[in-house]
Amino acid sequence: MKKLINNPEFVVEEMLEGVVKAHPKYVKKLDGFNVLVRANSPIQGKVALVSGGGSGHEPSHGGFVGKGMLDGAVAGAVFTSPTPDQVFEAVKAVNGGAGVLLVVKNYTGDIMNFEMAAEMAAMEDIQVASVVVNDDVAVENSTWTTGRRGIAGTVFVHKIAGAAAEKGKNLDEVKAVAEKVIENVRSMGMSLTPCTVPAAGKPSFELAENEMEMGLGIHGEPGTFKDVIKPADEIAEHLVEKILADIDYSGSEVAVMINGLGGTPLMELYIMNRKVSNLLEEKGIKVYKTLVGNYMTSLEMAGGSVSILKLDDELKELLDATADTPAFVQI
Amino acid sequence: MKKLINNPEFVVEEMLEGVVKAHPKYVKKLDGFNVLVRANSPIQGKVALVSGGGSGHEPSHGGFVGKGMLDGAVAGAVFTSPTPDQVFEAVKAVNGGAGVLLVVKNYTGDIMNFEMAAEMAAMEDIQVASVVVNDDVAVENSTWTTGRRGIAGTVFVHKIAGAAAEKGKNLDEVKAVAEKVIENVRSMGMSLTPCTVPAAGKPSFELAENEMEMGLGIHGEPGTFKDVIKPADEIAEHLVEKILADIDYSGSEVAVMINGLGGTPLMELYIMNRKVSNLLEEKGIKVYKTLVGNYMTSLEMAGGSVSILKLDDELKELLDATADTPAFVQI
Amino acid sequence: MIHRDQLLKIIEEITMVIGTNKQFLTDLDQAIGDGDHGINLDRGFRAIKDKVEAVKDRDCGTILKTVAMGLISTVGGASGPLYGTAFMKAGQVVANKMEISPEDAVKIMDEAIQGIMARGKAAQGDKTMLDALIPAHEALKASVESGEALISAIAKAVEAAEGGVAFTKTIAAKKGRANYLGDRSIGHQDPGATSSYLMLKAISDVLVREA
Amino acid sequence: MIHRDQLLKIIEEITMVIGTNKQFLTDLDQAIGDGDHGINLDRGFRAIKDKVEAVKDRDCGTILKTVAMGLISTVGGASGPLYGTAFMKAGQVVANKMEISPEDAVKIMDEAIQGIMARGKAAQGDKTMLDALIPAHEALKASVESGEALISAIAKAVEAAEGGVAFTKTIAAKKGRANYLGDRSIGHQDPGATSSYLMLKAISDVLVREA
Ligand SMILES: Nc1ncnc2c1ncn2[C@@H]1O[C@H](COP(=O)(O)OP(=O)(O)O)[C@@H](O)[C@H]1O
Ligand SMILES: Nc1ncnc2c1ncn2[C@@H]1O[C@H](COP(=O)(O)OP(=O)(O)O)[C@@H](O)[C@H]1O
Ligand SMILES: [Mg+2]
Ligand SMILES: [Mg+2]
Ligand SMILES: [Mg+2]
Ligand SMILES: [Mg+2]
Repeated sequence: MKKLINNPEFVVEEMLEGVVKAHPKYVKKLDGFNVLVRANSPIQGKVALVSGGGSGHEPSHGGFVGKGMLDGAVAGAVFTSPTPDQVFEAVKAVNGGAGVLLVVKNYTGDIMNFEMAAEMAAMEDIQVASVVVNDDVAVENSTWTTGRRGIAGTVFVHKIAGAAAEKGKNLDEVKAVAEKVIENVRSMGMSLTPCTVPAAGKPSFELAENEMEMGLGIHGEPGTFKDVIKPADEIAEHLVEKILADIDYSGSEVAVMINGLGGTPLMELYIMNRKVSNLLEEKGIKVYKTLVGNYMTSLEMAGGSVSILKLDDELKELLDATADTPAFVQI
Repeated sequence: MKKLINNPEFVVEEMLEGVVKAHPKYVKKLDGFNVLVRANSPIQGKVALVSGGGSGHEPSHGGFVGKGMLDGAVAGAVFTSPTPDQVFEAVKAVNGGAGVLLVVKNYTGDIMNFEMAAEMAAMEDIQVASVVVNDDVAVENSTWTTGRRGIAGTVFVHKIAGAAAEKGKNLDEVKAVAEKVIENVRSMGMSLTPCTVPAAGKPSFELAENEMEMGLGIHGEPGTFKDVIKPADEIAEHLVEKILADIDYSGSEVAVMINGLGGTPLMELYIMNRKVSNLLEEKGIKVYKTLVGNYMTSLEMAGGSVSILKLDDELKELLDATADTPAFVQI
Repeated sequence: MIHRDQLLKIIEEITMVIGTNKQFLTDLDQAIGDGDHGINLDRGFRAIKDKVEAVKDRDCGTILKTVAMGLISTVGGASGPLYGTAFMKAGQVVANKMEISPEDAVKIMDEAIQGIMARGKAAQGDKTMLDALIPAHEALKASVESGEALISAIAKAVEAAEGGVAFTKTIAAKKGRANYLGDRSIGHQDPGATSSYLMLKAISDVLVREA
Repeated sequence: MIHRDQLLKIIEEITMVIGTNKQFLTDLDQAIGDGDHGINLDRGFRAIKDKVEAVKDRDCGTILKTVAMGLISTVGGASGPLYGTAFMKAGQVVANKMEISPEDAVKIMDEAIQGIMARGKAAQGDKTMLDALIPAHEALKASVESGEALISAIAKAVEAAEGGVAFTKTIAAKKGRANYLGDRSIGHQDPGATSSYLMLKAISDVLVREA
């Protein structure tokens, strides 16, 4: 395991210290908890957004705490949902009286821990609502199973619901817009290499020199199938096809995110974007905005995901709104 | 070689296409040249900044083309200085009559190719000035040798000189401020893994599972020495010590950049920042601003560099100025 | 009867067994999940040590609730709320009691399973800890109802749990992270079922040793 | 005398030799540089083919300047401007000439070396292409001045260049990327000196073959 770390047991705490040292104007850490909140939290009268999950997905979620996006981010152990008390502390710290929206990614652990935190908040009469992001089309959706995972598309929820909250919308309205994003965003990812959870000390799976995993999530778990490595264009084609098969984007305007999993250079993400963009153009889908970069990572895994969000006027306006956070700034 | 690419021969062209598809509001590509310029180039009456170098350092330099930073970026083959004609085209395309500043990193190839381009521009009566960034303290400075390399500190030159140009300063003034940054910025890097130039197809050097390279540049070349991997805190200490030994930062305010080389997750960069920040605090050096992320990379290399820039009031103001580029936005 | 002091020993034994199997459980989770199950539970059980120590003179219910709260606030992931809920329900069954009768033991497992199902919305056959716990509960219940001694009833439960673990190898996951693998999860035993088995085994071992 | 048509064959031969040694030169550059020297030169020489074809009926000066411009606009890195400058200077020496005399050959190498030194600010002993070219030039000059035939004079130059390449193994680089390695560059031969040797060897091979 080659990592720039000290003790694997303290990576999350030390990382959060480093974040606060780097961005004191944006975030502060709650004493005794692995929770980052806006430096000026709580903001009276504004709906607050709290997200989080296991660590190892940086800049998600702490990097998106700031104006126009999140109010709080809860950092669990690497790839492990945070505990309910941590989420509850975040809720208390950001609640400005207008209620708190929990943005949860669809993982059994995240769901249960955030649910328990919501129960705790309800007992203290804090108004809490939740949305569950499930954008990953690699996993079939079914009521009998866990259903689709939440992956990089979550960042669009942060951006757009965050903008709605910043505009003064109430909790129901913010929740409704978050749900609109969730309904309209789909993603799929792939990887060229595994990653190593610091405390585990060894890679999460094995891949031969000519193999890749298709349809994998962001927790180092294997994907839905192994394949021989294909050229970037073929990979992009496969990902886009799977996404377009899931909802009908034809004739619409979309936002695209080419998300790196942490170990893949921007050069490759842009090569992917070239093809994704061409494919959408061919199909008459208009790309309104594109994000390329490491937004929701999986430690040092090489690979990426494509997310496509179908836009309407409301979503476009909120997507374009100003944001000012450590990892995403928009004028 | 595991990469999300198509043909190794076309990685630069395909990447640039992907950049333009993603950021049409920021940049356009010059037809037939691997040059990105601002979408609204040339800007009449404004000093223009052109930088560039080999590709593989993304987001450097194309990612920094935009308001408050660069006007043009020239992309050579991977890790290979661009040719003079490419640089010359960039100069012609961005020249708005107030002259062009070339921001060159101190590599024999970059120096010579940019110099030849400047000679071409002079023949067409375009006012051109150059600055050479040489921030890497790993390499000893001497008139008998190539001297220190230019690495991540270059991004501070783009930011600050770019802000000066945006404010309407003339070519001499912009050059002077760029030189002030160069005089006051020092960097040093290290890596945990080599990287693979697509056309070469195999890693640039070999490292055992417990080894790291210290004092290396951004072109996949080995560093000044190999060492066994140390904890992040010790590595940070070594880098900071080497930097502080080079110029006297005591009592001053500084900007810090913890730069990732492409394959290292943000988590680790923040763990590095925690220690760097603590060390500077102990030494009475005040951190005014911190940047953490992949600014000047070396393909998928794991590792990072630390840059420290000594600030005065002028540099602080310019560092804080608004910037709006694909890879760096500041409100 | 399991006396309060035996309960404390059982908790210690579980802590030790989870520690020894940390890597094993993590490896199982790497194969079909995210490779943290052993790390998660080990972190949790190490964290409850001092908390349990502080209530060691209290009743079984208090002790079990302390374990529950400790797990909930340190384990995280899916297993944290689930085992936390299980211990919480167990504590409610024996609130204010200084010992646990065979009937209590059956009730504890029943309530724990109900709690896990309510929280996690999984059923038997979904390739989760329930596939170890439900057969174990059935065996325990049958043995206790037919008048067997607790020590042998629990041994039967352990055996049933072991069978449940083996069964998880034969099926694809419908819940938890392993579900994302589809049929690729077949052939691998479920980490949570395995940890449940190990906990039951720890209980049995303490009872045998103390007998 | 090297006739224009022989010059064209020499350029073809150099292109071929660089192509064959692309990996070798790149490997040398990986050891102490950035691993692109062979890739750079190969890209450059492949790119000049059509351009040279277009001026194949013109004088030696025009042909060499065409090579120069082609290399300058496709090679990049350090070697692009340096070899570009060298060919440019060579072209100036034989402007409007249809053949290259032994004296011209000496002058060409002299001017090329001056050009490289002016552009790159390096000296002999800095572990660069100059360490192959300067001894080669000296050998060539001595042979030509003592009246030797060009073919054997060039063979001597090749030998001297080979010695220069070997010499680069013994020293630390003062210029180019290899400089950054400090003493770690000792023991490795310089890629640029090697490509210079290969080009001289290609000239010699064509002359021998055509003799
Ligand atoms: N909905 C569920 N109901 C019951 N048990 C579950 C459920 N989801 C997951 N599990 C159990 O949790 C185990 C995984 O725990 P752990 O690895 O600690 O959490 P995570 O899956 O969040 O990483 C699985 O092996 C499975 O036995
Ligand atoms: N200043 C210089 N003068 C002469 N030759 C040089 C100089 N700098 C580098 N070289 C030569 O260039 C070679 C490297 O060329 P190449 O790898 O193509 O360029 P780069 O170093 O930019 O990657 C070196 O091996 C050396 O022989
Ligand atoms: Mg987990
Ligand atoms: Mg190079
Ligand atoms: Mg797990
Ligand atoms: Mg080179």
